[in-house]
Amino acid sequence: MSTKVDDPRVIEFDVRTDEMLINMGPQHPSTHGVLRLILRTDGEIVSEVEPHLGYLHRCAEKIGENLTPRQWVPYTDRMDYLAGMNMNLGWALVVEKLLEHDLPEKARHLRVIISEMGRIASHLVGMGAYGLDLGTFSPFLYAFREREKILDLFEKACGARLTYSYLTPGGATGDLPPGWVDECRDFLAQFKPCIPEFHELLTNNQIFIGRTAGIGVMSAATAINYGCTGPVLRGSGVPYDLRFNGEERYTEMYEGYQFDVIVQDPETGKYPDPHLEEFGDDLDYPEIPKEAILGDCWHRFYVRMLEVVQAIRLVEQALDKYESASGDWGQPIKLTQKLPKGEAYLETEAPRGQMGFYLVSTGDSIPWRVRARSSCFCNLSVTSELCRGTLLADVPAIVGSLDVVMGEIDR
Amino acid sequence: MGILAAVNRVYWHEFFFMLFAGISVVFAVCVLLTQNIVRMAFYLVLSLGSTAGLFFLAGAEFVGAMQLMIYVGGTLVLLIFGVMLTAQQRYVKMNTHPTDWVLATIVGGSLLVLLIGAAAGVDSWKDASASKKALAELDVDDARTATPLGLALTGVRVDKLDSDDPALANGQSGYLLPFIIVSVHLLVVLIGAAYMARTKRSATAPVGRAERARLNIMQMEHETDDVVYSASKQSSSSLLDSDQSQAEESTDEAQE
Amino acid sequence: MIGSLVSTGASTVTEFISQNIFGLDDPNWFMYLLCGVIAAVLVLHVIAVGALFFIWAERKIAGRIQDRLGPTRVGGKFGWLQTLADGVKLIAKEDFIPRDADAPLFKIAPYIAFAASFAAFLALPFADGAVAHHVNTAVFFVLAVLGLEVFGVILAGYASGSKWSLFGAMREAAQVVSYEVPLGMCVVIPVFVAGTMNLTTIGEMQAGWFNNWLVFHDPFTFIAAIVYFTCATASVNRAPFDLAEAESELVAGFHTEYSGLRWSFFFMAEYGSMFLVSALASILFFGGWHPPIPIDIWILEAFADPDLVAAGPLKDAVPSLVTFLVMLIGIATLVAKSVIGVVVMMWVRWTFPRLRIDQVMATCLKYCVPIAAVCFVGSMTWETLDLPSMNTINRYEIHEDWSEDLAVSTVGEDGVDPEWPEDENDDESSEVMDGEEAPIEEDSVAVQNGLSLQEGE
Amino acid sequence: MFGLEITPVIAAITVSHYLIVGAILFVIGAVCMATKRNALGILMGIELVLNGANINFIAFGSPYLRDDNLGLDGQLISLFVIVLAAAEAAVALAIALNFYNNHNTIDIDRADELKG
Repeated sequence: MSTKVDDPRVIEFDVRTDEMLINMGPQHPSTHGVLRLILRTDGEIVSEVEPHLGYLHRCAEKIGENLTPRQWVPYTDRMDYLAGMNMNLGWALVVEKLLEHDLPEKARHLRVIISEMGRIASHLVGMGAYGLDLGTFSPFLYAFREREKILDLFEKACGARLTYSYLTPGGATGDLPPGWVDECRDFLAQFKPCIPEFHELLTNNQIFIGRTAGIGVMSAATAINYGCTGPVLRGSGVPYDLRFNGEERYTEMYEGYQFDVIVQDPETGKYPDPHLEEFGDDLDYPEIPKEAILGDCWHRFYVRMLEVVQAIRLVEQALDKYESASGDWGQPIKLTQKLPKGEAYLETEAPRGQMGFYLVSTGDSIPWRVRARSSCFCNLSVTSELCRGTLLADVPAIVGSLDVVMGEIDR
Repeated sequence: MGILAAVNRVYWHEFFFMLFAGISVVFAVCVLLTQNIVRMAFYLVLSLGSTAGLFFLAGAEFVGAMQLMIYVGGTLVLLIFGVMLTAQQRYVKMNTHPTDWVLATIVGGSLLVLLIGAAAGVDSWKDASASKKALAELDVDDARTATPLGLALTGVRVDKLDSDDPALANGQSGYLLPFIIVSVHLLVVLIGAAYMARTKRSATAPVGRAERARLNIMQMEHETDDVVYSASKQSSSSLLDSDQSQAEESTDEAQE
Repeated sequence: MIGSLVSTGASTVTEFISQNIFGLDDPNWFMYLLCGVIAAVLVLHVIAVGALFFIWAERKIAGRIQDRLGPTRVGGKFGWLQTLADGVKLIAKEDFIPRDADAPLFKIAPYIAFAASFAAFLALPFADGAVAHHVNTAVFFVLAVLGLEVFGVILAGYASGSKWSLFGAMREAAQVVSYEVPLGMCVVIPVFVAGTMNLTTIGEMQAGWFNNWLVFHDPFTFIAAIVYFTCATASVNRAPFDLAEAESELVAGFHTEYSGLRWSFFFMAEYGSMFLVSALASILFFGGWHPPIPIDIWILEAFADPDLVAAGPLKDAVPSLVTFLVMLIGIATLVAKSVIGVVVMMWVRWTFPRLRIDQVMATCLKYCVPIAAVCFVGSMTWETLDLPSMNTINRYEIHEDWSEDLAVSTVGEDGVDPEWPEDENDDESSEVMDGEEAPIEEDSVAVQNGLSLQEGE
Repeated sequence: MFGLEITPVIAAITVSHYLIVGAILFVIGAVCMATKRNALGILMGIELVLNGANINFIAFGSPYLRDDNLGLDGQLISLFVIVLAAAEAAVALAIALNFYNNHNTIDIDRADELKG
């Protein structure tokens, strides 16, 4: 009769208790949309987590096989709806790759500005919502206050606040309006002092550290095995950023830019020094707490925070380059542009990781096959591995630190 | 003003006595009759709570508050245990055999008759004049017993200072020794209870834990039809270092 | 008997009403009933109106902390009536019971929580004489009754028939049972410094300048006050200890399945308890109903009849109207102090993330309990050794105007009371502590000491 | 005319009244112990029995009911009873938990392993 539980992560209790199956979601406050997690718990301890997907499936890829590439741009907006600009960019680049279409210089810098601003906006949501997952409400609103300002800028550029369809194959739908660059500089100037506030409220907060440090530790091997990308991968100490490591067609967009991949240096145990002179000395960055282990929730969060700083750096450089660049913003391709026969695949570094689009054409103006490879899908798959043996309260902390967007997972 | 003057304030005592006694007895009967543990514990709380009311009524304020805090608070733990031990099969019922009921009622009834006879049998206990006199000489100070109680527990009986008995008048004959004995007793009992509540930390649980888990899961699967679990999907081979450290940490937490 | 049960605090009012309005010398049962009802209604309003105010304040404070306005429309510029509008909405809401619920317990649970919170106000003095029921062991009573609030939560969690609710209830049970230990220890510290469990007496002791507050008695009481506030926050289930209703994990914890009026009862209970523990903190540590600057004493002195001052306590030497005025000042002060405590709790809630259950337990068992124990021993040593204190508690001033008999004095412990020589007192107390027989030759002292203690307590 | 001439509906409360309440609680507790098969139910019966006894001590010690009362002794003994009841409950709950761990039930009729 006696049995032995082999997995040492499943804890034997002194007091015998019964296990419970609990549905977390799809209508749950902290599952970031319509994610459904089935938890097998023993009291407060979670022994197994199984994510269930598909509540937001909209057949986006299938629709893409019935529309021309330009027509499908709005559907990419609705994938990672928190970073629509970056989704647009990924699709635009892959279509351009198939068409072998090259952009003018100015359009390249415009894309850097827009996509990095999109990264800031997306990380702000990730950061604020993570606070919400841990039970503090205020950082969420601070983050959204700043995000709203970015959305205002986007609205001025393209007229939309959520589903932009701004970056299209061939360039952008229009140039930045006059005065936009200065407004953007003003925004960055007032946004920079906000970053230490976020650090004080969250990163440095002792309760926050207690809730995140050492929780959901993912080794580099696990991260690679599960195909995690983006801040989740870099939080585990793997120096992989498609803006450096990606295809040339993508990395050439960042040619001439100075920025760092945010990853912990395995020797010094430090992150790239964010004390840059252009930020002044008033930025007070937190030390890595003693409790934190590389690859835990705290590191994933911190990587996002530092990436915001790098994105600001990039935007500032891009604004200068944009002003002095030659050429125009790039004309969008025709709505019914014939695609050459063949296939193309390109990955870009979206805020949540590697966003790849795959396009097969039979020579028609409508693609024969469209496929999106989303980062969150792989990032989420690691949940059940990370959550095993944690406490119930750690599940939102871990899922939140993966920063998933269901629109991108289900497509 | 006749009516107002007529109903003397003394009758409040009767009123509240009947109220508290009634609640106490009625809910005690409910404890007896119900089969649901959680409801039983809840009724017990009400019964004990109104008994605390009786204590207040009899002038034992400190004991009444103590009753609320320890007895009723202790029942809280009972309640939790009730929930915990019955959570797997809710509203668990363990019916008593009718013979037991009959037997218990007969014995209990006889005991009740005997006790009530004894309680009502002594004249001096039924002497209403004494209580009326005591109430008439009502002094709020009489209820202020917390300090004398505390001093009695440390060995000094301040309430016996004006006693006729010279041995008592010294303020001796407190309850220091019983107090210490009870304290040590409590300590021993708590350690013992904590020790006993621990089973041997074993991977060989007597009644297969995994079997029970499997049964539970099958039942759950039936409830949530799209949940598919294989109960024996545990792979220890793919463990990574970090996960082990996490498991150790969780073990520490569990031990806390 | 009435005295100890119905409403002693109101008994002076009772006598006042029956003598002046109905012309009766001896108040009859109707008067007591009337005054009992008045007291009950007043206390009920502290909770109900208090909850109205605090919910509004919470929104406003949360709004300001989060860089937004909070309610602005209902009831004018500041949204004063937002809570009332919410109340109307809640009453109009459908009040459903889940199929799996244990219906009777589900229905009664919110009222249990509310009743516990309400009953604890029974023994809470708002000022000298302004207390619904004068319980001699008020501190103990308040803690005991407040501890019963958890019953409502556990029953709600169990009876809802929802796993999330059950989780919330179990967390609440574990948390409250654990935090009662350090909370009780912290409460005992001012109790033995003051030498009484009577909240009115403890409050009256701290009259005068703010250095008389027990929080400044010695360093240990100061720490104990902080630990008390932490544990009180935890025991009333407020963030960062609000695990029972952790919305990011447990949906809404124990009240997941509740709606409408029943749901709002939980909230009234929560805000009532918040106010209660804050008021208890003010009385035990922060001077109770005495303002930091002794305005109340100055008023009393200004109106005091010089002939009567020497005879007894100051309050007997002034016209009753002035006493009443001072009482009102006291009530306002206590309410203000309690509101400050509640606002601090709100501030904390909107600033910090929530702790995890094991961290909550660790905070209690690893930090709060040892610190409270050290404070307990340290403060006791301080008191026993009679080390210097910022407090200049003049225990002669203590009296309670609810009972004429007690107007004389309350006797202090070791050497604080100047009436007796210090050495005698120390001898006596040390012998009591050692558990040895009191020497017969000091019998008279023992008698005096004992009787006085019994009298004044 | 409506005054004191009316015979009071309720006689003045005496020690006997308290004793009767105590007796009823005691008997209910005893019957509860006898009839419940649930270990926690039996524990609740014990609590009721102890409570019934406590009422007696309090009644005899009450200054409101008798002139020659027990005084503080009654209250002190009931304090000890309460404390010991808490201790007893702790041990009994530990036993119940242990029992549940071994038998997966709290039905005490299953505790028949010593039967020959």
